[in-house]
Amino acid sequence: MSLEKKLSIEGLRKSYGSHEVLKGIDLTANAGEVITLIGSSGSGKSTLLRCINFLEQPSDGVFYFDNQMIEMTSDHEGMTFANAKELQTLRTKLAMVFQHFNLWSHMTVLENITLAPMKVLGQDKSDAIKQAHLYLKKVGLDSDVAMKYPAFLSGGQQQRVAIARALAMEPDILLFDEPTSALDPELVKEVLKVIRLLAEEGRTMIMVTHEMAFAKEVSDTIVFLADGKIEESGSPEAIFEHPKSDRLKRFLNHEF
Amino acid sequence: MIELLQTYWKPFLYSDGYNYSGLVITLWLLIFSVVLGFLMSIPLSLARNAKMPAIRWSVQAFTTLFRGTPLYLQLLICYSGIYSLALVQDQPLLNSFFRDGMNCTLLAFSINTCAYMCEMLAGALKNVDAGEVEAGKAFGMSKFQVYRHIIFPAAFKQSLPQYSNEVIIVLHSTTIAFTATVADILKVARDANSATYMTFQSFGIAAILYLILSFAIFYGFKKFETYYTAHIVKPHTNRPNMLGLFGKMRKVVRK
Amino acid sequence: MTITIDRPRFYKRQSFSHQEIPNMKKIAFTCLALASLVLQNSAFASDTIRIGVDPTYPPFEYKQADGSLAGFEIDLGNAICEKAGKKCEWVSMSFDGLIPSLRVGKIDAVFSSLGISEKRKKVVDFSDRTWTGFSSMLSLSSKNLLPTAESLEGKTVGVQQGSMQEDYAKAKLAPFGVKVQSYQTQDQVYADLLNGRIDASMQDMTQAQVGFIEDANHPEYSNQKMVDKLLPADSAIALRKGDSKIAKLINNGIKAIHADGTFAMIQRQHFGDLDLYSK
Amino acid sequence: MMNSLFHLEGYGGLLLSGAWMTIKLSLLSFLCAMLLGVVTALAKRAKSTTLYLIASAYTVLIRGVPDLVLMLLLFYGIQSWVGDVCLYFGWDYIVIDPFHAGVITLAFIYGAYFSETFRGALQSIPKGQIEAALAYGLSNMQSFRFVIFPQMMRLSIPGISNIWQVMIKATALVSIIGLNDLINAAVEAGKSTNNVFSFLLLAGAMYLAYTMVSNAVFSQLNRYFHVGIKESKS
Repeated sequence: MSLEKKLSIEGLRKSYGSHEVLKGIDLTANAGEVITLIGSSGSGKSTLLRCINFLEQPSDGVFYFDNQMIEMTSDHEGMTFANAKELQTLRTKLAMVFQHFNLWSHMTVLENITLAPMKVLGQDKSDAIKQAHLYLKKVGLDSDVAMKYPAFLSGGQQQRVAIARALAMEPDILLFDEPTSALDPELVKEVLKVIRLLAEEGRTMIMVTHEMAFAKEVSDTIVFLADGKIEESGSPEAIFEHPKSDRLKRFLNHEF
Repeated sequence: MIELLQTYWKPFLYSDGYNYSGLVITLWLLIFSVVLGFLMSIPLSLARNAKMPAIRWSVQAFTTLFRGTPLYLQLLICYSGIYSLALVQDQPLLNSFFRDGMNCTLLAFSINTCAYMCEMLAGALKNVDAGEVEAGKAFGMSKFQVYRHIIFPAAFKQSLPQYSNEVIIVLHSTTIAFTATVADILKVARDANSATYMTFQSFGIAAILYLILSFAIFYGFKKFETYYTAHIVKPHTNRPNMLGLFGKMRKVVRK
Repeated sequence: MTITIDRPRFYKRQSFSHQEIPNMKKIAFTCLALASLVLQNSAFASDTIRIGVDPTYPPFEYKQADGSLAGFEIDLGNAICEKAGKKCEWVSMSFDGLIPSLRVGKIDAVFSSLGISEKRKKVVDFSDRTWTGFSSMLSLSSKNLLPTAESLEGKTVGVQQGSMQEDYAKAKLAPFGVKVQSYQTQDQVYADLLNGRIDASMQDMTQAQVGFIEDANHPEYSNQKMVDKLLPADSAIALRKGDSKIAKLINNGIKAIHADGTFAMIQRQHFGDLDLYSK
Repeated sequence: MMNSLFHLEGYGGLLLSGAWMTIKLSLLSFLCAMLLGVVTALAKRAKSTTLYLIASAYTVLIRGVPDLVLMLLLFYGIQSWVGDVCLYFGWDYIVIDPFHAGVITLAFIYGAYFSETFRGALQSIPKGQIEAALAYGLSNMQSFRFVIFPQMMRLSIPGISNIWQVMIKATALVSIIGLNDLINAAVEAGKSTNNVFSFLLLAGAMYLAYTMVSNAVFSQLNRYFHVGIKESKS
């Protein structure tokens, strides 16, 4: 595994009014690394993930992408990119998979997958369609799903379409925001299978999940957040077998 | 009845011998006001949901005003009221515009349906799932692209049933155009009535024509809807639903 | 707000139960009771004569500020009813609705400056003549228009919907390139004549002279007489075909008001020295 | 112009009586339409196919043909039908004056809309509720009165308020068939004082006040009928 730094964040802070959710986070994602954020609800892990692609505007922090520092300014809601175009470019490299899938319900599966590559990346229509079918196959869906509308698919299928949609952007980093927590238990497996496959391919991923066993199995690094701070981080073995802090111990006891 | 049809089928359909009349005029009124109202409703619906209260409220005041008063009154103001002002008559451009009854009618109808469509569309825009918008942003789309590809298409598809309903209502509203000397279907029926005193037959023919038109619009939209697929829950409106029953009738026929 | 009706869908029809139907009877009964409540004010006509009128034709018939009707024909009608021992009940409606309403029985008579035209004679009966006056064309004197097709070519002429002037204009002027615009009321014709939407209007000559030029003070308009077979000068009260009972009452009433000078008195009140009856 | 807007030049009384006519007309036809709507909604759910077909044909006709055309047809129609009936039974002639003709016409038209609202509401009352009522020994009438009707009303309130708003505005059309409502009064006053514009605006303001006040009443009513109901959050 190479140690090329893809993304790194220093001193990330985020507050809503007087309430500080993230209190100075440092995080680095190397190429091919799978990072999993764990922690009890309210610990700020989803916020952290959403700050990474600026769906939430952080209050403070320094961002590097491909070792390049990103220039920032501030507005009334927090920090934002000095150059709005640059933000869009960054976002195309960080593809997000949401907890509630967020598929565009008025579009067919195929349109969902091809829209962003065509409109944002300027891909050719026929190429985009070819790609879409490829990725659908990859996430284990038949191509007859392509013409269906999201509402007619099961939750597991929808989430796999959402993953295909993310893959179609050919992103540098995949962000997963609790991808299985809106699913019925029997559908969780099919989605995890796909994510595992992607991890094995050596893709860079940052993931928030409650599936501890799964996290342990696929992650390179586990980051435990508590109260808006990184309490402990390290390899799965270090975190799950030899937890140091009391909070992590308590958390793990509770989870298993 | 037969002789009435023989004398009046032409005026009822397209021409009274000198000018367009009847069905053609009704359709023109309908299409023009629906299209113009729709186009105007797009920016207004955005303003209706704007962050700045002043903008939001002024659009709301506009829609409340036009949805809270009868269209007939609005037409009267447009045709009789405005043109009675010296200010309007002295201004050549306004004068030539308001002089024509057709212009006044089109203006009143367009603005009226625009107010309703604006509320419909604004409601639908608000109803677009925040997550879907977020997904658009997360994939690097610009604000314009998010509106163009996600928010507006979703809102339009969602309000399609309401649009077909609205079009039928506008069709029904066109019947008051004759009060501004526009020769629509009902005006021809009135002419036929005052010329022949066959009251029932005259208005009956008009009723049948409107019935056919309503059905045609309904089935047209139905076809379009199945093609364009509509789903999800409908947002709010302030107009009666004209559609429910056409569907019911079909069911009876199928039985 | 939303209407809770769903879009058409195929649902299974179900009723609550068989015994539901008696409820319907009760409800229907309530409805009937309410309907009779609605109808209670509707008179059982016997001691009144219902006369239809379009009160937009001063000084023959018009509405006063308090909403009551006034005018030459209103006074005449009341006098005629009185002589017949009945009460007049005036029902105002749009001009083109008068004859249809008479025919279906909403009213018993029409007294609204109705000329005795051949067309009308086919569908209604007329009483004896009530007054006589020509039709005319009103237009701005400065425009120098004549009531002929040549002079009016390319111009717009306003008439009241259902009037004989409308029939005339449509038959004799429209074929020669005159645009004929019909209005619901005579008021609207004048309103558009004044604001210039139309170039000329056609109506009863006396009405135009007294109601428009003199009373409404528009001396800048010229009032030109029109004579045509389609524009009969005699006016009368229209009656339902074959309704001889009311015809007799009204004709007797007309005779009576002429005999005892009531007609002359009312005429003087409204028109001064003008004579609308003697030919 | 401002001056004449407030000083009604003696036409205030006419305007008020016109407004009163509009209010009377809308209220009375609203009540009649609602009754007709309940009957039609029940007819649509009745087992009898004839009843169902009649009710459906009625609603389709109303929705396909514009209000004004129906008004004109009914305005002349009702009287001649009533005349025929009277003639048949040898009764004295019953006369329907324009006001009551207007009420009947509006009720007839909007009854169809009400029937759809009520039908939808009836459909969404859980069947179990009716079964429970019958199981506890309530008669059919009682279960309608105490269980079905209140729920039907609650579920229909948005629809009813919607139709009411439309009806207020539809009363304006009655002025076209010759009733002296608010619009006719405003036109009359405007014409006589040479101030059409101001009087029409005034009429508009009165309509607006009417619709807004009734809006407020309906939202109160909605609150009243929703006692004990948890609103689902959207």
